[in-house]
Amino acid sequence: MAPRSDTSKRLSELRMKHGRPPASPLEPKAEKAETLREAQPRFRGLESGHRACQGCGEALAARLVMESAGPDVMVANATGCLEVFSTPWPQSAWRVPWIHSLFENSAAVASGMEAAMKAKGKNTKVLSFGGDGGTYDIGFQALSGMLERHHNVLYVTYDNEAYMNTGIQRSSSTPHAATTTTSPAGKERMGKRHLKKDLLSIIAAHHIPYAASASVAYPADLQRKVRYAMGVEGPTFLVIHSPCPLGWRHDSALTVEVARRAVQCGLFPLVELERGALTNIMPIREPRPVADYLELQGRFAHLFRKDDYRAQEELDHLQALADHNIETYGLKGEGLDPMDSTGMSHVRRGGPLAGRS
Amino acid sequence: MIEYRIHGRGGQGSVAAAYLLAAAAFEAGFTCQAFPAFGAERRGAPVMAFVRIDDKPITLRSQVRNPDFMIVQDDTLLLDPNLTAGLRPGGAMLVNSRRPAEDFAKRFDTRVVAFPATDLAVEVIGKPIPNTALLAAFLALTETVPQEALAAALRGRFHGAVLDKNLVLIETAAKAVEQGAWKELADA
Amino acid sequence: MVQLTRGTWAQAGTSLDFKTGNWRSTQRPVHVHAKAACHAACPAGEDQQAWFALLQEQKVQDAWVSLVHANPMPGVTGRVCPHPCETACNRTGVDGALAIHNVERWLGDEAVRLGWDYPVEPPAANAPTVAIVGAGPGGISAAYHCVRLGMKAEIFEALPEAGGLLRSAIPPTRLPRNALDGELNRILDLPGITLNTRQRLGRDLTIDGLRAQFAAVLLSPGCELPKHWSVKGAVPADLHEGLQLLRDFMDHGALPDAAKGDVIVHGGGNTAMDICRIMKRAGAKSVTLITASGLPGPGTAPDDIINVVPRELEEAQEEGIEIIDHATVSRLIMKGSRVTGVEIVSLKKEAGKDGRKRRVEFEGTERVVSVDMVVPCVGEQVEPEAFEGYLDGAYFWPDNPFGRIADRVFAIGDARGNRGTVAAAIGDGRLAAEAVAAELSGEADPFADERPVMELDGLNTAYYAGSSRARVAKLPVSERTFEAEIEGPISRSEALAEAQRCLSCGNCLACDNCWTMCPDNAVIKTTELAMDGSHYVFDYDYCKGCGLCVQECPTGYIQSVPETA
Amino acid sequence: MREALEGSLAIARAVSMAKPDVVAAYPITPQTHIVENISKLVAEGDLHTEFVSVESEFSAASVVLGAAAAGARAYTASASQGILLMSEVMFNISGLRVPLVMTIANRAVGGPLNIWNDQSDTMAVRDAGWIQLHCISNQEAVDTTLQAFRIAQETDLPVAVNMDGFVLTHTMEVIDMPTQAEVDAFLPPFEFAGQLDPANPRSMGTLVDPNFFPEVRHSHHAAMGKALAKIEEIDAAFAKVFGRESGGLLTVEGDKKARVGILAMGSVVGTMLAGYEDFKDEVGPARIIKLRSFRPFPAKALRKAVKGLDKLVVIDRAISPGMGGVLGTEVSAVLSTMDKAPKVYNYALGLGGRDIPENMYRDLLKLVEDKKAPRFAVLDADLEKLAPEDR
Repeated sequence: MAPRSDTSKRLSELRMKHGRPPASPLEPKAEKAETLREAQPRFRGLESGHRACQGCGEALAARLVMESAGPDVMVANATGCLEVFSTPWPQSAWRVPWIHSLFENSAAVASGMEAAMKAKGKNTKVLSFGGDGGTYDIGFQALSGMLERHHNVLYVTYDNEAYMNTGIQRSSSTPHAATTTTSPAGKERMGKRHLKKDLLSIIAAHHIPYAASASVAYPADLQRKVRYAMGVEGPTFLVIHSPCPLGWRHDSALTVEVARRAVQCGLFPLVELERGALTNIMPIREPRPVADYLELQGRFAHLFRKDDYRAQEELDHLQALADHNIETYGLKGEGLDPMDSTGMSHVRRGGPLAGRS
Repeated sequence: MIEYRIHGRGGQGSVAAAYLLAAAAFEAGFTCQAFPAFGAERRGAPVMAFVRIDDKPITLRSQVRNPDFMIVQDDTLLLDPNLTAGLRPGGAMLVNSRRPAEDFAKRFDTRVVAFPATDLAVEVIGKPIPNTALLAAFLALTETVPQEALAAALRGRFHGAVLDKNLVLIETAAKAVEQGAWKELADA
Repeated sequence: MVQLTRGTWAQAGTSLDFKTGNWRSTQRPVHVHAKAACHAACPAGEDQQAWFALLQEQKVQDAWVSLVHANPMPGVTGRVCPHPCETACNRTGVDGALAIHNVERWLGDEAVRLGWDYPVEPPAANAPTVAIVGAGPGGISAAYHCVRLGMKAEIFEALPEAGGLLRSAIPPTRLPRNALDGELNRILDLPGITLNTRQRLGRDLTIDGLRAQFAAVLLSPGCELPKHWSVKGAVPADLHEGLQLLRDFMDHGALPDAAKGDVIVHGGGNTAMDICRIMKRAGAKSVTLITASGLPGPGTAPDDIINVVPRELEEAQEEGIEIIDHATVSRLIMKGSRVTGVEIVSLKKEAGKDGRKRRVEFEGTERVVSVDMVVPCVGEQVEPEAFEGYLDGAYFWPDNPFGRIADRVFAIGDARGNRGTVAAAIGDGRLAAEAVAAELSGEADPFADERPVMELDGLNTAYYAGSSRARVAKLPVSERTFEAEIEGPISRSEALAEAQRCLSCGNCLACDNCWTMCPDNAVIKTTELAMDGSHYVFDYDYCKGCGLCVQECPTGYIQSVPETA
Repeated sequence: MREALEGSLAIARAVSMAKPDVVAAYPITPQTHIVENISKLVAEGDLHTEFVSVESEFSAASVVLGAAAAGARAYTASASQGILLMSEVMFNISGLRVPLVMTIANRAVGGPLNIWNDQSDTMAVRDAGWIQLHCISNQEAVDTTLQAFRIAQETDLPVAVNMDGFVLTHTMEVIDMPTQAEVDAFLPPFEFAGQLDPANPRSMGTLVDPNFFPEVRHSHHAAMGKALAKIEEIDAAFAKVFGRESGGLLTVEGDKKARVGILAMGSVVGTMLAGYEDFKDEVGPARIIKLRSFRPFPAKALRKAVKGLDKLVVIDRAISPGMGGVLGTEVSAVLSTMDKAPKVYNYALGLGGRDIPENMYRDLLKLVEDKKAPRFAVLDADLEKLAPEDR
């Protein structure tokens, strides 16, 4: 096996120490910066000109992940919106080595890439990206295998709760009662009959070093989790709640607002698990009613029909599910945690409040 | 070309015996071919393995239908009256058994040597694995391949105490049968 | 012609070739620096948001410089202004308005304490000189702004000292004299300002004379003459008008004997409030304020709230002043020419046929209380002497924001009929000086700032940490005297913490939200200030117009405008 | 050095000498011995490789794809159902032009379940865009495996080395095993110009629209065409180092002047050669064509090889139900452009591990003497075993 280069070793040590990747020697040098865009004080891992819909939560999430993870990474990307909108030949929005193979194998391709890096004595971290369809459903086996084999890969699933690339079909991540083109509401049905799969618990059962949920509504939290995961040697998993204005039927400007309410009502708890044990949560100071979250989205419009007795029943059901999350994860927290679902958003002059001393 | 068929039960090392026989032949300068009758049989089920030995390259890939010799690792297999099907006229069969060879020779109308290989194996190596003892006895009977080639084949496969015990076993086993009794058959 | 690569790999970042900016079909984000509500509400024209922004960056002196660009007397206004800025503050609707006046006062005091220089240059020797009549807050402000704009100012004051009503009508409990003098003297000491005391218009000077001698004349005489007060024709013989009573007390330290009994004060301004509290402190058995306005509360329309400094009202109530709101004195009960009682009737401002509000007394609500003294505090008007030909009734009523009432003659402050606060006088002084400066350099009047006001619903309050308003110590009621300042100071750390509460309404916080949340990487951050004063520019080559940045901008600084072809 | 070795072990050792960076392994009969033996070499420290025990063949193919894409020499092996499970990834690997090597231990495809040898698996992925080479012996399998690594990286195409399950994989025979020095002289270190590289961050696997897709497919087809020469060239280069060839694209054995030919792929060719020796006097000699490269298909070489034949028997180890033999169909198509093409008799033989005896040579030659001989048949099927309505 090739000896690890001094550079790689140094990067690795720094990474272990700081929990985030230091700038790589391969990073494009600032001296080239001739335009404002090139002079941006962040790594533009996912560049402009991609073809995501207006207000795409997944594009936002991926951009945030790349900023925190890059540049010394390579990505395996499952088939889905992210792949399609980022790489219509001959263009690519990525600034890291990136490969798309198939819908269900990004974790396995990433495993191979990571094995290659190990074999070649390189420290470039491998990321694996998939949507909820590619993760909760069709790619689940490959993901489970990757986690079990303890590959040093950060798997990120951009959870927009349906098969959006093919036109909004329900996945096992689609929330209960949401309408999709394969779970429409009608006389006999109130949207999806089944529950959203509790993927994180399944992931946690793999006993991996780190698994967490994040939301585009909380970029600082999201990026902290990415940086933490980057510093972990071994498999790590991040599920990011990424609203889809098209599929969820909300205004494209409301992507972050919708995501924020999902967290604040308890339907999408932000938690961190290490070796399967819950180690951190983002507390919710005053849980909002789920209706605040649901009312913004057309996919739940049938739950607000006054003339249908089932509407209230399903609303109550979703509220009960949120309450259950709050109870299960202890989301009310203890005392006033400034890093709660309210505090995490706070900004002050010069940037976000979170993570500042 | 000499063709062999080895009968045994899953777990008795019939395939290993075939490989050992082929390896021994190779050590002796022959070309060889050994392969199991591929199946999904589990432990205890009747199995077969085949060996071909020649002094020129072997291209033939079909199963051995008309063996010159048969080695039967378990005399209970001989309850099957069709076991010897295809055995060439004038062929011979070595049987691992405590019973006299005549019992079988009569029934199958062929030349048979019987020899309690399992007992010998238990006595020498402490395990009821008869295959190396049978091979040694078989080589002693045919003298096509020298005993030393079998020892070399064993050295390629085993080491340590297992090898040492097996070397003792084959030496003992080789003496338990009549040397060169089937030499003519093999040369024919 | 694009040539295929083996395996169709694409080069990094080539998506930049694809300009998604043409996906914007309905709206585009733009930076709109709207007026903060505090700024819009400030009669002095202060941009509180701007100086709070500097405080947020710990730039204390810069904040003061920014502040005195509009108002040279923050130490004074921080004490006496009814701070409509705080009423307007959007944070009121979140978790309480900012303690703007406390921070303003602290900045003023710090400047005096540390001797910070006003941001003015000495005027040129041949600079035009502006005559200013009256050294009250309006005149002082006008003089300061004249100098700031490169002119000289010569002030003519009838009294022996400058300060106007700040000195004569505001008790030291609200405005300690050292605070007043500290700030006032620093302004008067500025090069280019000359103060002539004991110069009374009409006696020693005339407007025409001043016009002939000076480049312009700014009239800031204040209101000296109490308005006539009677109740259905009746006037008590021993009538003491409120302002006069206050001045007398401040000069001599004594009140009429009747003030030991039950006193009714009729009116609704700060003078009324001051006299109520002084009389109570001086030993009145009871003091009751009768006011036609309402007390602050859910049922009271903003334009109906009693026009006093809110904390003064609070303090007065603490001190035991009774207040009967939405009422007026409908009849005086006289024993001879002495008042022994008053009839009070409830009233309210109601919209009439033409939509204009007028007072409606409600028949059947009359009640009689016995009193020893009635003090009317219904306001003052301009002493008409020397202003013949310029007054319009009791006041000046200029038809322009600069106070121009004649060629090179401007009226400022209380003498304008619709004024009434120190801050308004200070604002008038600035506007008049600016108009004079423009006029003298042959330019048109300055543009009025007509930017829209950023209201609470234009903000995204999810991004603001909850924090309560700074608590400022006050003298307990038992320790309140006629001299000691009642409201205490706030510390530097409290002031800076309070500054952090500013929502930065309508102006860029540099919070990075737009930069962080653009899914299209179409917000570019600049290390230098961008053209529009923010730290960000929109890259319209790639902006798809989703509106996310508009929605998530905490301050309303990013707004959607229709996309045009 | 000549050794008596089981085929699977020999392949494992050959792979090991190619120094793969990454090996993905998933068990399936009759391939399992190969990865077992590789894992033994790893466990003993004789091979330094990332040995990835995946959870399915699908992931095995994905892992080697990812590894090779990231610049690693990658290898895996499978068979039968495993190949079909991989098939989606196989198309992807070749379409992305990722060079890697896989051994297919050929086995029938169920159902019904059958674990024995035929070539249905590799035929099922005929159109996956891989180079597919067939071996008649373990010697050829070892040599072809080593050649495959070089072919892959010189063509940017994945290579499948086919060896008959059990018949070769489980057979011990005498093999001249290369030495590491010889392999190093023959096989350069892995190179993949298109690899993922942080210094030159490319995006692989883009979305290609109709404006470009036909060109992509053309280039893949053209690459296969160019690979024909590469396969021969590398076989010749191999011969220079090792002193033996593996048969280029195809070889003609038996009686080169015979008017009847037999064409086959894999170990059955050996049985036909044995049959030729034993039965040529009885039924006459045949020209025996050993086809090594199934993809790319050596049409030109084949037309040359069959020149002068009246009849050509094509033995298929797979069947395309409703059409017939896959190889036979393709051979017919290729020969159809000849002026005097031989008559093609296409027989499926040995499906699902049915033993093909030596005397099949005799039977085939006798059969095609008959003017009524069928042009296609599952020749060794005993129709008596079927209900009349199912025959």
